[in-house]
Amino acid sequence: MSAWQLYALSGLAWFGVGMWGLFAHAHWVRKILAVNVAGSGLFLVLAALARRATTPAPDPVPHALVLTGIVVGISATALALSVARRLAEVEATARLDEDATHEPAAPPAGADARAGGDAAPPPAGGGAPP
Amino acid sequence: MSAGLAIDAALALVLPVLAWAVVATPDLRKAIVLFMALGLVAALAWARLAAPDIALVEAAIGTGVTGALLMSCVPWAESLTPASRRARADLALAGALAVVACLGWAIRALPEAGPGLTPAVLGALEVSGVEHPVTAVLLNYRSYDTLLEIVVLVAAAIGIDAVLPDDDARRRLAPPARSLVGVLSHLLVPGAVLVAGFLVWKGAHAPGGAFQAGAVLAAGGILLLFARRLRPVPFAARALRGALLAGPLLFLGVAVAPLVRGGRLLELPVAWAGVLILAIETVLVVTIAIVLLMFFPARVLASSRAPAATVEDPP
Amino acid sequence: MTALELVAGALLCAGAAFFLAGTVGLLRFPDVYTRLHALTKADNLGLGLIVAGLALDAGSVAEALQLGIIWSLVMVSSSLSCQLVARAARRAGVAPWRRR
Amino acid sequence: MTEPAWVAGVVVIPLVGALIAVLAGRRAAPIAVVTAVGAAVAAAALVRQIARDGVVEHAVGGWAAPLGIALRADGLSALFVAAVAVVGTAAIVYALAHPGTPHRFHAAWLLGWAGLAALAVSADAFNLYVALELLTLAGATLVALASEAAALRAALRYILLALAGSLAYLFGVVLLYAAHATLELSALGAAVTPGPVTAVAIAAMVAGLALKSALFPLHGWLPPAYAGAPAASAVVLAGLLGKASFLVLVRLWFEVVPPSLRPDAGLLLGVLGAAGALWGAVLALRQTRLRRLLAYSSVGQLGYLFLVFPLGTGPALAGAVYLVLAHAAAKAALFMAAGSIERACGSDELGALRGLAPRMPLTFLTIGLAGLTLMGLPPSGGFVAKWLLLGASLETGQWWWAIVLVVGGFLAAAYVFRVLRLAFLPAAGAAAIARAPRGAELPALALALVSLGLGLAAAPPLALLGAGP
Repeated sequence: MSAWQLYALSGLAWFGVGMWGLFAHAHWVRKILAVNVAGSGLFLVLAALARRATTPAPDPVPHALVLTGIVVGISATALALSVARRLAEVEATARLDEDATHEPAAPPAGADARAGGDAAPPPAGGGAPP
Repeated sequence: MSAGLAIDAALALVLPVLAWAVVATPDLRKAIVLFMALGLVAALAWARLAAPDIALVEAAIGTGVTGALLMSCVPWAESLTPASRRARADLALAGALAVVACLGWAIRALPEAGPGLTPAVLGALEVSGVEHPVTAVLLNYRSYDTLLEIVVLVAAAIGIDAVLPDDDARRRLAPPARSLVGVLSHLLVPGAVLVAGFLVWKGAHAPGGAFQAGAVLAAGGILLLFARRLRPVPFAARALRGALLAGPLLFLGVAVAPLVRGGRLLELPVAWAGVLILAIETVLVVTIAIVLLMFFPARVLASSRAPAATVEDPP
Repeated sequence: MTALELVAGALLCAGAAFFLAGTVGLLRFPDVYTRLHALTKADNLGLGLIVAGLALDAGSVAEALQLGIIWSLVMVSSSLSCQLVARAARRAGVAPWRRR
Repeated sequence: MTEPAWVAGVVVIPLVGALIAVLAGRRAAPIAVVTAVGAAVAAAALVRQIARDGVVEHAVGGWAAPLGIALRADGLSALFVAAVAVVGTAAIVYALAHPGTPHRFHAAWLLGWAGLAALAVSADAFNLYVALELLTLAGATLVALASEAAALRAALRYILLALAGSLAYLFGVVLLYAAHATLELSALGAAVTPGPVTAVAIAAMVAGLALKSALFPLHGWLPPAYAGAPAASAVVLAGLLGKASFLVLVRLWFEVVPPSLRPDAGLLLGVLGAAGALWGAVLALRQTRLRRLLAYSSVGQLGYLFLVFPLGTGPALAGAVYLVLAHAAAKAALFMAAGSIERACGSDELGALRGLAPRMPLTFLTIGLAGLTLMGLPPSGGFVAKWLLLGASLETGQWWWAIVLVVGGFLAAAYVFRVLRLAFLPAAGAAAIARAPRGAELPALALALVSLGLGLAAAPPLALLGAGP
């Protein structure tokens, strides 16, 4: 059981935990967190396999691949989190409109939707964002 | 050597357990803190695997920027309706175990010693214009991957701008207040800029490079953003977009130039390779820093209660 | 084992002891404020000792200075973040622990 | 001056166009048009070059294969790049004419275009991973441009499942690299020997790509994404981006997977594809909204594509690739038509279609012509593709795939005529409709005619495919 196999199997377990989290959780942000965990696990496996090189220095190509992978990973994560944030705002605005329709007499008393209801509700139809 | 193996064994054991803790903790805030801890322990593992480049990027981007990004999501995360009504935890567990078993079987079946491409990389190192093999792979042998990866970063920036247009959120930011984060930024940001420059320069002959430097620069920027010293520049501002696209456009220019003379895409002339790589990396640092900063749009700062803001943010 | 290595070893052990103390403090102290004490003070000093020990047998003076910079950066950020966490806890209404 | 390296130009032109479109911000439309024309010229030149000298190789950075990244353009990649150019240009014209399209569509779509071109000509396993991720981000942005809750949820599901698929694919790449120290596809194909590493790596890559191309049990994310996205986004998503993972799977299957693994794995993919074809068609029949009907039709048509794996190379591969081209044009035309209808009468409920044909003749002519390809009726491109697949299944004695093709064709006819029947019924009340802009209906008709043209002038493209693997 050489050092690289230790890390490779550890990274594999880490990847498995991340994949489990992605499909087991129902909450969007937990799923995004789990995908990040899975990605890091996979990169550990890749770097561990690079350590099998008989030369003192490990194989540099997998290192470059891991660097590329981490940057690609955070780009996808950032976009996913932004979409989730926008979804939270749209849902909060929808909830506000619902409250407004239920008690038309009393305007929603300073219902500061915690998720920042500051965004002007998107204009109906068309789908052009504000 | 057994002491080294003991450390490796300990790290190899801690990582999956910590990963399980991150994924299984019910409280989101605690999960994110554990995620950052996981990233830092992973940086240790990278160091043990003689991968200093990855340790730097993992700590800076994988833990720092991703952690800050996730933490900025906590205020609105609870209000999000879940994706599916019943989480299929048991089915997912069975699936994950099966996948891990198969992949583990394959990993065990891999030959013990695999030279990989080390001889080829080291063999062509003198012609690559840099001494550090990872930088040579990233910006000369496989520079086409890096070019596409920078385009992926720009795609993320566009996506975030499309999804979270920073229209009115910017005007309602609290005025910069004398705050502790302000003091922290005064002390750390000059250092961050210095380290970023140092990392870019060092990238040619030692672990370092555009990604690590971009992440450190972005960390300084994030600190300024949260200290209200830096007003988030809207994506609509042409200057920001110009600075953002300078890196990819220069990279593309260098890539296309040889095509005109009948050479091949991204074929760096040997004499100029070192200078070109340094020029590309320097401009890429700005691009990477801007994109990483754009992951924190104005509306994130407007609504998240920055702990140090003495005056309450207007709702 | 030259005298230098002996001193370095001693410093490293002392640093490790302080880290251990900080961790035990984290586990045993009742509320967030006392835990912050344990973490910020013990660990910072522990790190200082470890950095001193490493600097002694570091290859060159430049390396030792870099280790010093690391320690100063950690001190700045940990002390300020400790203050921020304490303020955030105070704002969230966490009452400091009192002996009943 | 030697022939310019079109195989690189095909990728670089959309890349430069996309970056300048980002720079232009709100005035991205003219830049998008210029880039589309430039990329179309490059695609045509590449097709001519491939037709003349067969497979074109290009070592990026001047480094030989194991160290550097190899670009390779064969018949399949040239035709797909041409399809991307045709459908992409029509989509940009449609986006300009369709008032509802957000201005950020152009930059996002040009990035997707560059991703598709990079994917079509790349012969490096990790480079394909980066191209797939670029497509994931561009596609998710295209879906998320509509800021309704449904579209945002669809975009989130799209990103997460695409990431899971990419990670599975990447794990396969990691294992193959660890075993053979090369990332170049044909070198991998030569070095690969049946064994645990190969079997697991191929299984991981195939599973990841199947998830990303919405193969039957894993297709849940596709209908909400295509139905929720803005009209112009749905056109490029359904027409082109949906095919990218399948193309990578085809390249992987016929260049890396050892022949001993192909029969049984191929049978599994074939069965799932057949189930997807029938399930997609049945669900399309039961939809009440036009765009969801078309989305499930896409799931169905993708099922036919997966029949290529049990049928093997030769005519079956040519048939599958031809179906990719014909379906790209037809499905893009149908989604354009759906967008125009949605624009005209405010919703794409099938009920609203009643008696619409006389008032929107061009749109329903488009639906009719494009429907031919879905049904696989002569003289459409769909017919040629299904004819080749039918022939291959009978030749290789696997007659059951032929039954799936025929039954699928009937079901497709059912849901196409369901739409057309509604449109030609006498209108109950003369509800006022906003005139769909002529500019939006013409590109749709043009694409429908292209899918028809693929049927009539089938010889040259098929010859080009003959030149392929």
